[in-house]
Amino acid sequence: MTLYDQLPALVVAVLLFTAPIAYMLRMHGFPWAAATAAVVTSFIVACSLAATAIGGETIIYEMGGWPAPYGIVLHIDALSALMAMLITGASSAALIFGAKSLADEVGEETAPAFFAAWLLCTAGLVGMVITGDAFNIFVFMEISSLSTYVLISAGPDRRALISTYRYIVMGTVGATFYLIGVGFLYMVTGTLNTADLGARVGQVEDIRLVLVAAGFVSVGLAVKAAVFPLHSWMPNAYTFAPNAVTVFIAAASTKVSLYVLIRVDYAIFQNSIANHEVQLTLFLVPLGVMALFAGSLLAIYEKNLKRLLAYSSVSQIGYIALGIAMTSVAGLTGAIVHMFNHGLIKGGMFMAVACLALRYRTVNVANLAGAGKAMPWTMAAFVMGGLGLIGVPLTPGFISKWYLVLAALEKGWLGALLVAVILISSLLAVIYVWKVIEVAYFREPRANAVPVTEEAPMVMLIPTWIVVLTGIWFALDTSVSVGLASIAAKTLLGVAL
Amino acid sequence: MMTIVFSLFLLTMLVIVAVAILRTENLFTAVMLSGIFSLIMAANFFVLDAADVALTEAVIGAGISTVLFLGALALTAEYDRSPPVGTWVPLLTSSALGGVIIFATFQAPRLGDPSAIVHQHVAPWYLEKTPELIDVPNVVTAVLASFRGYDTLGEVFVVFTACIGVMALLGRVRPRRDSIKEGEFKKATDNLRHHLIPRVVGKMLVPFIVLFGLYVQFHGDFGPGGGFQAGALVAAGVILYSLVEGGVRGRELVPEWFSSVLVALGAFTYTSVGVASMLMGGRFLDYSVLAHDPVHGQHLGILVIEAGVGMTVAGVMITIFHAFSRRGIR
Amino acid sequence: MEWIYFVTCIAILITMVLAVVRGLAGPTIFDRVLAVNMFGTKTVLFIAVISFLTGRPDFLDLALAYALINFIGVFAVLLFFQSREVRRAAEAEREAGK
Amino acid sequence: MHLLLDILSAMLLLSGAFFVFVGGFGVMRMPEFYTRMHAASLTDTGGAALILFGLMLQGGFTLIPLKLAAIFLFLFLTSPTASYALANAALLSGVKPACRNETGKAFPGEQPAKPKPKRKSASKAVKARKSAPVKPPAGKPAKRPAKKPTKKTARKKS
Repeated sequence: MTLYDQLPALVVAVLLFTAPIAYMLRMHGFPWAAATAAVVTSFIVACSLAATAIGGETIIYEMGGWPAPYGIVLHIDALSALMAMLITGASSAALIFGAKSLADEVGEETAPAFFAAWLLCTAGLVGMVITGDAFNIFVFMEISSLSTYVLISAGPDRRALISTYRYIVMGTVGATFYLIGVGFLYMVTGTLNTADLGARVGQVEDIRLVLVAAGFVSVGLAVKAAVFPLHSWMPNAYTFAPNAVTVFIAAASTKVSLYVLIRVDYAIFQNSIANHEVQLTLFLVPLGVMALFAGSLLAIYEKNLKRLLAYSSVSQIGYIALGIAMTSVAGLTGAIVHMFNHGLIKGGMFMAVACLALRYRTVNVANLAGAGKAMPWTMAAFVMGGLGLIGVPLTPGFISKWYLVLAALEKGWLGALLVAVILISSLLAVIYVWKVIEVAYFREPRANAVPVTEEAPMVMLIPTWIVVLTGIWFALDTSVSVGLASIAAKTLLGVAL
Repeated sequence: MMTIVFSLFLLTMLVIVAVAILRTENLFTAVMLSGIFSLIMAANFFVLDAADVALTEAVIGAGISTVLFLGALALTAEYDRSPPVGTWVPLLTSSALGGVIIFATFQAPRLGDPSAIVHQHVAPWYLEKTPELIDVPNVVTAVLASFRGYDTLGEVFVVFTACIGVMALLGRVRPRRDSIKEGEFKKATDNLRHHLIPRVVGKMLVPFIVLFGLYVQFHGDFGPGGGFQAGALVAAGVILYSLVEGGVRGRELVPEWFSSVLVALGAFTYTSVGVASMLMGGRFLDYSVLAHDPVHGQHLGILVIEAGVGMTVAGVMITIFHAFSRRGIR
Repeated sequence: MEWIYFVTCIAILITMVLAVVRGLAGPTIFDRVLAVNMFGTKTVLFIAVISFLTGRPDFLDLALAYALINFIGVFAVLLFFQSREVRRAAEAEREAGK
Repeated sequence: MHLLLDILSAMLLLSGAFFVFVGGFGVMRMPEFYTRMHAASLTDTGGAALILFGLMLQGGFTLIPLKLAAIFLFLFLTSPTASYALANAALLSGVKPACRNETGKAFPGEQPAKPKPKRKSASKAVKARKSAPVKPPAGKPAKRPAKKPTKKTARKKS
């Protein structure tokens, strides 16, 4: 076996191998360095996997050497490669970016545990996207959720604990629902391998159990993905987590649940349940539309910048849900590209917020007056991200919304309505982004406020701008993101490449 | 038939106890009832022939979790103060969910029906191939440790993560300051040394528990058991010692740094086996390449990873217990 | 022999029910602890008998594990109340001192 | 010989089952905590011993009787110890054995054994609590005063 053959396992194995080491060796600065090295290695491996997958190839790696329905296989196609790239990329960017701020917020004593949890979180998320086994998804979902709780509760504010508690409750409910669904599927098919499930579910005569399973799995994943009425755990979790953690989980964590939703609904249920498109549309379109409006409106009235961005994530997840619900190549491509692009945009914006928080010691919008002058580069990065959220051309947000609109137009009058909804919510995004810009650029700082004159340090600014520029690059050259996404969409829908 | 009668009997009790746990406001009562709950559950697993699960449930559910619950209870109030309002929506939701599940299971195959699909697809393969490929009598061990070894690796890391999480929570809040001088307080509340009978009997049984744990660890290929159960048993021995002799002496026996390193070391051992099999030219976690003979390699791999699992589980239980007992309450 | 095992099993199960009733009814928390402890012993016996009934005596390992583990919880209960009483006494002394 | 063994073990099993059941019945029907514990702890050991001996006769010359003997030994050690610990915990937190004299009037049970000097404060607490019962947290109507010694309940039942 050459190294090339081992790449799929390496993505996760590197992280899982390093996590205990980072936990055990309590030297100064070592946990961070080990974590960064492992995550960056994993990112490089994921990129090379993506390079293979862009040719439309699916890699199957048999764990332990046991063949598919008996053992566990890794299943890497365009979609998983794209997601693996996003997760490991976001994780490395956040780690490098957060080198200093994490050292401040976490402290020497808890650093080994924290960075081990970080590695485990990355490993859990990557493990979920590359595996080809429905139960294995649950195992790695547990790893990622538990470690996310640790990461969030490391926040300096005591309220981090309460928001972690909320997240634990909701996350456990979501994961349990998923497990119940998988249990039912196992009961009617006798297999856990996703490909095998997709084939065997179609042969089940009485589909009552399959329907219930589909319901449980979809609702459970919707909770984990913070689709609108089930989003209540998210804003506080984002707000009180350490800043670098927010960057990471905002960019990667909810997207993975959406990924699993796509994977399960399209690869398992699509071929086997009659009218599954209709059910999916009925389930996700109302939720998506509600999410678009509610998320934007809540963001408009929000005063805390981190929570504002969290509500904006709620609305952006609405776009993805809409794209998934359309069951067309364009819609699915739009959804997948938006998962990727939104990860980039939100990651960059939260990085900018972390820079602001470093200097202003607060993330209340009202206190950021004058930030445009004091921290021009940071605010410029924030504005670039904001434009991306709105969907202005030449930003990554435009690409994905373009595909969503294209997909909606295929759907007749309902589609026209959806286009209108997308446009209105973009306008709402203008409002909440403008709210921040107005304060930062056009309002004089209060007299009694401590004046901020210094720009964020270079170690934070440079990663921020790298992420922002990567976003712009993906807006100009869409061959990687859209290329992978359209291959993924075609594969999932069974259309010839 | 008999299985169904016993199972129904036990499950009815289970439901009654579960409802009682929900209804009680006294947390101590809830802890005790959940002890009964796990005992019923374990007996039921046993009736259904799932001996490995029953052993786990017995050791962890009935033995250790009561101790840990009491440790947590010592840190909080004894009464549940959740507001009585707003119980309707959750009640309706969960009844609806229960209804849906029951509705769905009308179509499920009957209990123990050999023609059920579950028993037709992968299970026969496991039963048929295990003697030839892995050659251990306990097929459950073969499936857990080798065929689905990647899942078990994941579960070990779940345990590791949970340990980090618990330590993050318990290590965070400062121990409550008490007016009594630290030493005197510790002496009076930390141990059962002045109770002669528990002291003698407890200390007498510690070696037997640890010995039995080792037996379960290395006998897992042949009978019910394996790393998870063995780790929990060894931890139970240490916990018993700490209860009798006091947390201070317990931490002298197994220092905190040691138990927390043990958790990581177990997970590390498991992953190392995977990496070693990669380096020796196989897939990740493919134990066949570890020795010249594939079956022998499987034996070796299973032995090592079970040891890793045992280390992690024992470490995590002891770490959590120490974290509770150090909080100045015990 | 079969039916004797069966009768014994039923007797143990009924005793389990009685223990559960005591556990639910209380009235003191110690009654509940008593119920748990008794239930544990009955589980040991139940497993021992049923492993003969189903002809799988190798499962006696489980009963052995139960017999070894079951009483640890009661020790924890004793320690719990002991430390609580000591703390209360200390608080009472402190209040009396004021 | 075989038949004889069968009969013997059947007798042992059935009498064990009877003991166990009687113990359960006692736990169910006895008036207060210490009497219940008495019923439970006696039959836990006695009934268990009978049943395990009955099974042992059926095991033949294998490892099984040895395992059963080990179970018996451990139960024999742990069960009374657990009872001791439990009774001690109950006594410590102020549950008194309810006794009565000929007039039917209850009188308080004996004081706990002379405390060692080490545990002075603990026994003081017991005395203190007798005079000033601990209230459950405010705002919580103690529907089931599970925490409090229940002399009253016990008296009513008997």
